[in-house]
Amino acid sequence: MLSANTRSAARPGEALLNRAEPQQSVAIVDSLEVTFHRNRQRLPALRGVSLEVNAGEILGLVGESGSGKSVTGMALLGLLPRTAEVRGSAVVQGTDMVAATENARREARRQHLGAIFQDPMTSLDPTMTIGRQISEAATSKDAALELLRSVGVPDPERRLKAYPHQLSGGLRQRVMIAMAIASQPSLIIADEPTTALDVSVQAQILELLSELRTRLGTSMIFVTHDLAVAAQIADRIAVMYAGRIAEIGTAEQVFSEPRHPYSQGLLRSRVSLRTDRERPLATLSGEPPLLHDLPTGCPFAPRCEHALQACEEELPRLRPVAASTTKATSLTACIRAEELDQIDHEEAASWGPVATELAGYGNPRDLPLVMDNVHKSFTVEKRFRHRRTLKALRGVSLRLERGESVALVGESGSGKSTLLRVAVGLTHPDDGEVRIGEGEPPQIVFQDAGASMTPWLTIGTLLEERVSSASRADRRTFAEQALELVGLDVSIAKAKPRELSGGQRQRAAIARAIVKPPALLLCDEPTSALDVSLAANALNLIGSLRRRLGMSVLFVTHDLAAARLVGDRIAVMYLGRIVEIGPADEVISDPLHPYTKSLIASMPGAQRREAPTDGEVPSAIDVPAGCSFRARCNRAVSCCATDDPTLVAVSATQRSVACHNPVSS
Amino acid sequence: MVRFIAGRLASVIGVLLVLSFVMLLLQRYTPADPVRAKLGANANPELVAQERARLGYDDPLPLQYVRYVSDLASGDLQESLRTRRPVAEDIGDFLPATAELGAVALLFALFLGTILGIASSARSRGSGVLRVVLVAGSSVPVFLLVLLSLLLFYRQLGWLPATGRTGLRDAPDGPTRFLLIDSLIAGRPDAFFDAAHHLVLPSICLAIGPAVAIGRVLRGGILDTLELDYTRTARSLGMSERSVVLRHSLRNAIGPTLSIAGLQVGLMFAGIVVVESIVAWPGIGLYTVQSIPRLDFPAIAGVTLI
Amino acid sequence: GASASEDADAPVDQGSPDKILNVAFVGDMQVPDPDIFYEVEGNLVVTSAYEGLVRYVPDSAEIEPALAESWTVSDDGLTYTFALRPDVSFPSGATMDADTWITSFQRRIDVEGAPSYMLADVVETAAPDPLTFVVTLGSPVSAFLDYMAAPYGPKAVDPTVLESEDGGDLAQSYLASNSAGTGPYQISRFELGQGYELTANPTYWDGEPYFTAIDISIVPDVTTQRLMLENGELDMILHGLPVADVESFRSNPDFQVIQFPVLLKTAISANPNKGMFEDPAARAALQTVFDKAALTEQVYRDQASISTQIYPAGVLPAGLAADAPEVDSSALEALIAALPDGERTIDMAYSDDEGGTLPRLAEIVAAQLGELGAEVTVRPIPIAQVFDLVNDPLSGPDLLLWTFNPDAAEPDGWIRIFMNSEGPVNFLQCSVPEADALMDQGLAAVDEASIEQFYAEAGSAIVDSGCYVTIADLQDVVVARAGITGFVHQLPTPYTVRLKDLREE
Amino acid sequence: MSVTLQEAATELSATDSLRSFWSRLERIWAGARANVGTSVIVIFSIAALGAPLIAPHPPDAIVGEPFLTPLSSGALLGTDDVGRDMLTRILFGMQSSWLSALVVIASGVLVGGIIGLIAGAAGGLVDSVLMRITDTFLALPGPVLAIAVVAALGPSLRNTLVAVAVVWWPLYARVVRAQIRELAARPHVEAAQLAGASRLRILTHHLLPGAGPVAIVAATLDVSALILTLASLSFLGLGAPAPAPELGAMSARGLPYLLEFWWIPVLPSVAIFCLAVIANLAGDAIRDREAQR
Ligand SMILES: Nc1ncnc2c1ncn2[C@@H]1O[C@H](COP(=O)(O)OP(=O)(O)OP(=O)(O)O)[C@@H](O)[C@H]1O
Ligand SMILES: Nc1ncnc2c1ncn2[C@@H]1O[C@H](COP(=O)(O)OP(=O)(O)OP(=O)(O)O)[C@@H](O)[C@H]1O
Ligand SMILES: [Mg+2]
Ligand SMILES: [Mg+2]
Repeated sequence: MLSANTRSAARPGEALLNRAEPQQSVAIVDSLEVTFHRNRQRLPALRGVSLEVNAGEILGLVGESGSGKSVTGMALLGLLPRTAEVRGSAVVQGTDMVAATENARREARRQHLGAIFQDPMTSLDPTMTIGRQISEAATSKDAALELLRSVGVPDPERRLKAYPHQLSGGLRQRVMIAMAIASQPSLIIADEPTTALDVSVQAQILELLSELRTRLGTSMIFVTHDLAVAAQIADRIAVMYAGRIAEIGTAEQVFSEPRHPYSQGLLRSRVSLRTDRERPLATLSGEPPLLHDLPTGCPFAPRCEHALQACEEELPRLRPVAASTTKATSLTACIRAEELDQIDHEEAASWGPVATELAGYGNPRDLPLVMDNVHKSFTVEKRFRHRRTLKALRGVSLRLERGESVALVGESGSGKSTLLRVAVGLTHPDDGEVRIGEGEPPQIVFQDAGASMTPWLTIGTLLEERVSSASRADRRTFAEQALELVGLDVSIAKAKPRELSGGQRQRAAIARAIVKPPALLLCDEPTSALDVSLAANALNLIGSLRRRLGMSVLFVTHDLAAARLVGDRIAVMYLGRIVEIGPADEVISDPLHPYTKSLIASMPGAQRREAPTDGEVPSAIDVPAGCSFRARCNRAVSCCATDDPTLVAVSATQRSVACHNPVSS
Repeated sequence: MVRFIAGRLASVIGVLLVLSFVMLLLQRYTPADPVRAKLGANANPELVAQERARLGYDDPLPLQYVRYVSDLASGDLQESLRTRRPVAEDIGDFLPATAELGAVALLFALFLGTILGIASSARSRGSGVLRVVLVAGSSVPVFLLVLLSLLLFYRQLGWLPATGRTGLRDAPDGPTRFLLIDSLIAGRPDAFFDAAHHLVLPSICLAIGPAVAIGRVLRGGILDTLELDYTRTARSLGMSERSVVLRHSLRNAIGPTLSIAGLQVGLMFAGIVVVESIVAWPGIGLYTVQSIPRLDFPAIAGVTLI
Repeated sequence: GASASEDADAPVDQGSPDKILNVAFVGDMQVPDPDIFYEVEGNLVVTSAYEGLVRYVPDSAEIEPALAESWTVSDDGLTYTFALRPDVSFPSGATMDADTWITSFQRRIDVEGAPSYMLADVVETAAPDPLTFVVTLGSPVSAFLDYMAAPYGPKAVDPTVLESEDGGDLAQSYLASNSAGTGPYQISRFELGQGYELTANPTYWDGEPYFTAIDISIVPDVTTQRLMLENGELDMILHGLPVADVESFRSNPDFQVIQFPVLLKTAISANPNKGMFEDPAARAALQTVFDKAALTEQVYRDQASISTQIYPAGVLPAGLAADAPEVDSSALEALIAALPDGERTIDMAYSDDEGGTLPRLAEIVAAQLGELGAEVTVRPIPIAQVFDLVNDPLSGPDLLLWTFNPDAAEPDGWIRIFMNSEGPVNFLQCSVPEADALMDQGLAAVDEASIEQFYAEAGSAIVDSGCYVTIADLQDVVVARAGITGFVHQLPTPYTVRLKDLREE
Repeated sequence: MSVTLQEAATELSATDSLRSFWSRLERIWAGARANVGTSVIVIFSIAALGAPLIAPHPPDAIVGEPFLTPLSSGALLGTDDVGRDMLTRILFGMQSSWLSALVVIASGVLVGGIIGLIAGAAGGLVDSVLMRITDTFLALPGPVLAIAVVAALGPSLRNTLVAVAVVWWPLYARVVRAQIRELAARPHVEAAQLAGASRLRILTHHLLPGAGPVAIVAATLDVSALILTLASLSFLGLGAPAPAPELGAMSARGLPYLLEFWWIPVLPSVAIFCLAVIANLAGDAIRDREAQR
């Protein structure tokens, strides 16, 4: 069992459970129902949600996409679109944000509420300076400066005059937070405030939020789809499913001993640094129900392995269920919550060996990919000033063995996608060499499967395009085979991308890549846009396909846990460089590069031995001389400032590292 | 910056070169005799031949072109066949009136369009009526619109003057040749109000079409931005819907709107020509209209190049 | 003030004795330089600012004294002696004398403007004494005195101004926006596109004009002009009002409609070089097709008279050079019926200058021909292209509908330019050698009777060619505010009344 | 026996294909109905084409006295200054105005679309050269060029349309290019490239269809602007010459009659008004529908 409670900040009362003392609560949501209408269909987004937020408490709201987390948040802010049909109440400090007049709600927002949203770039007006935007919340310039200082924005005077695009993602999110706390609100709605951020920045922001909570005593509803993140910051967690609360309890209890089969499934399909690499991930089968076509009974029943006849007949109510080990009581909406402990979970069979009959090879002795000292720069035009070069790749060398899977990790902007694009020839390197094995050219599975498919063409057309030289009938067979391989129904060939669910879309994208299996499959964060359960499915699918078809895989991700799971080896990138590469488990358990080490430390739910790294990835335009990580490194030595370390093999291991002062185990 | 300007300049010069060539071709292959039109029916053939030679109409085309372009380079647009004055000078005389009318019309268009855009995106009261009035107004041929407005506001109500830029004989003819500005410079409020009074009808008639286009783009832009995250941020800070629209949506929707407005300036010209000839506005449109039947090519070419 | 402007913003100085007459042009006039100006719109300005040696008696082809008190012509028709009026001076103070005329004639020749053709045969000018001006021609020109009386004829131009404003271009730039004549008015403001202002010449030899100033604005749209007239912003409209609008003013007691005969003729030319009317029989048949009376009534109501002569009415005595056939459309109908399919097309064009009536007339004519079985298409030709037709009649239309005016109230200026084989505006190139010879004889003739005789015969020869169907003689129609009187009009000056004679009750 | 079987089979397939034909028709109809804007335009185009069938007289025929007021017997909307039936001429005028607008817009969309597509897809030098050219044309004051062209070539509806078409396409080139650029930046183009699609196929299958909707929206919203521009040009004597029943020209030529015989200029303008409003509404409807997607 992981311990979620590793924060140094004390919780304001261990006794806080699912029910707060009435006088202490800052917000009470009661039987909230929200229905949208689209295309003459009713979409019940919330179906009777009740919860309370106590003073000074952080309530985590967890669930898959579409489960109603944001709608709950927006209802509390009183910002649901006018077209929404709302019943029930959402009272914040005495104002019912459902029924009150527009003016009253606005007043409540101004005085009692703050909000932080997912994407700090789009959440700030691009045409206004930070100063002007903050002044909409703060009373004076001094107050604005003070606010910026309190959220840890360095050099606030200068930042006041900056425009949002001139700030890094982390700083922008800090500005958002400053605006949210400007009025000293009693409740902050934070809707996935760290989802768009890199792990290290995410860790910093989480730190800041809990620090602010202790400092200001503000309550917070923290929306996230990552159970681990919620467990790390929240006091209590509510798990939502299809517009209802499936389970609500203390963070520790929900994270370590969930009672609802859905919470359990979520937890199990979550990839962590300890997940068993030898076998497929446990997954939740199926996908969340469509809102316009909800089952009458328990919405989770169709996906639930424990479902009974009764589950399908009646909506289960939230009821207290005691947890066996933590002795905590949670409210769970499952009629079989107590029995579930007794049921054993079958472990999946371990992966088979990688196929030896290698796919897509012209010459069986070819290596699928060899990159040697590849450089790639982009010129970015700065208006009215001289052009500047952005060094996206700064001398990358990488070899993939046949059938091997390498995971490429790194924070945003480190050059991962560029590396992939150079590898398949979509971009030409400025310098260095790229060699690809003969035969079927490599294919990429993109991050956003929807965007990678031409919206107005059918899946069938897109698949058949891969084999355009074949006869019509053959093309069809190829396409159908591919669909079967990824576990999709053949009828999907007639659908257009937007008619598919997210999971189906990602499968179709994978099917497109393997209509003719290439020797090398490149995956650019194929799971980062997917929900936990779908991501697990996709990881399993890629894992099994590459083994069955004998493909080599270069798997790009910013999630170390996924990297460890997929990659035989892990390569860590920083500012256009591979700074460390080695066998997956070794890199994770025994990182050599300080950057790798800090990445691991930043992982949510990690047992943190040291604080996450300060600062953010510097701009690839002005790469500092010497080691590019130097400024953030706590092991920097004098030669780091002048000598740029190169990737050197560590003797007697399969590992290489680019560091003057590597972490010694 | 220098590069940018140089590039723009190069493209403008390219445009002028191509355009002047096209103009010359048109002029050359027109089945018409502008010299005869200029000299009149009774002019004897020698005189016509002489005049043709003087104007260089008999020279080979490339030579004419080179001459035209070199004249152009020195700011010379040849002489109008009709007014017998240098076209550049004519344009200098006529352009300010048009520019003033166009500028005021554009301001009206922006103003009306902005109101329309904001009102119809915020669905505020009266926006429907405004929209119907403007869309209806913009769907009537502009010549009829002007005449009907004249019938109403000039003949029936007597509120607005019918023709010209000013009713004053001693209107200031100051440095900018924009009556509104000149009368302010000259400290003549009476002249200012008189000029404004004369501007109202033609400029509003001109503005309606562009206003609807602007309003439509602006509405789209505002509706788009209202869906955006930063307007949600503003609302979450307790801003009223109106200040959200005014402070955030409008700012961000205004960019594409202005570029539409820019395009409208080009489209407005046909309207300007029509309106000027109806309300006798002494501008470039009137000048053009008069040049057409006489095939005064230097004049038409000059206007086109401007 | 005479201006009844209701424009509240325009301060009308009630106390001053200014009497301002407001009129409008539909477009800018050409330059008001008397030696260049050669258009219809603008006659009002030039004939008010400048005067010639002689002028026409109102509504007549008779010539009466102007700056010359009297004149004599030598028997050989080569020498003209003008006795000048002694009391005439220019606004600059310079007096008008024979030297004035020598410089004025010379200037006209040197400027080489369109109207310089009138002096093409002058070989010598002389001033035996200050009040005697002698012109000697190389060969007799029977129309010469008419040239002197014509609106575009030579005018007295102030020699002192010509000298001080010479500017190397014979003062052309100066006279492009100023005047230097002896007329009752001077140009005091000339702004293209905006308007012109004439102010009374206080030293005018024939008494001060009643109106102290004439304000001419440029209002291209006649409907706008009409609104302005109704609102009192204009005192009169000199041309361009639709026929029906004139009729409605006629019944309005606040306004008056005055009509004058004028040398302005509407006719159809048939193209003898191509198409259906290459056949003389078809041309002859065409001449009898139209019921001119009905056409005139339909298009012009009573604002025109039926054309009965090939010349504009008033140039020759009635009955001469007659063009008044019996109406009979059967001949053309039969001819058309006999034509093979595909050759019954008629391409009819009209000169697109006047706007108002020609398109309508064209459409009616086209409809009538259509009823005879022809397939008629109608198109306008811009005026500049009409002038180009001469160069290539084969590309021209089968029928051309036009309205034009001669420069003077004499026959030669009409028949020679429009109908001579060499005529610069013989649009469809109809050549009648017999008529050419007759008009040459007419120009060279000296006595009144034989001149008339030659031109009458030339005209008849033209009529016989069948190339022309004259339709109507238009009238000048002036709509003015009731109360204005003293309308005086000369035959060859359309759209113009004598400003000096206007008064107000 | 076998013969009858075969017959049955053919019959079956015949009804089958009939059924599929019907279902296809139904689908087309449903699509058109959903697509209010497009269907209005289609209906109008059909009505315009059908003018000769609906109109009571030939367009140039003189049917009675000139200047008959509307609601006179024999001339529902009165007669014009020559005595032709106003109703007939307005119907024919709608035809010519509507079709003119469609022709100019179609040619504009075609030319602009191709140029925008090439520029947007090619990028780089080709793009900047093509866009310079486009901007050049865009910078031309359209009406003035029309004036110059028509002044040179003579007034005829065709010349006017040519002149207007010359300056009308750049807008679409811009719109299409912008859209193509946006699409080209989407991963789906690279995905298609990797999937082995040829350049041409990428152009025609993966880029072009995406630019269709914006071009169509722009085009429908332009119909009214175009009809009004043509009317303005007619006022300046640059439109269809005299007898041609073209709404703008009829209204402009009848303008001097405004005060005496109002219906001669006003009724054609009312028709223009209707066309413009319909085109506007259709454009708005299509745009809103596109926006909803
Ligand atoms: N304005 C709206 N109109 C129609 N449907 C809406 C609207 N807003 C939300 N929904 C629907 O309500 C459901 C719940 O949406 P919500 O945004 O709360 O999901 P979420 O849990 O926040 O998911 P995510 O993780 O994707 O943000 C979704 O199915 C969504 O499509
Ligand atoms: N076409 C381009 N033009 C200019 N800059 C580019 C281009 N493509 C990538 N870059 C820049 O190169 C750097 C590396 O980009 P890349 O997309 O490879 O990063 P990444 O590691 O994939 O990041 P992410 O996790 O955000 O996808 C970034 O700073 C990016 O802005
Ligand atoms: Mg959400
Ligand atoms: Mg990337």
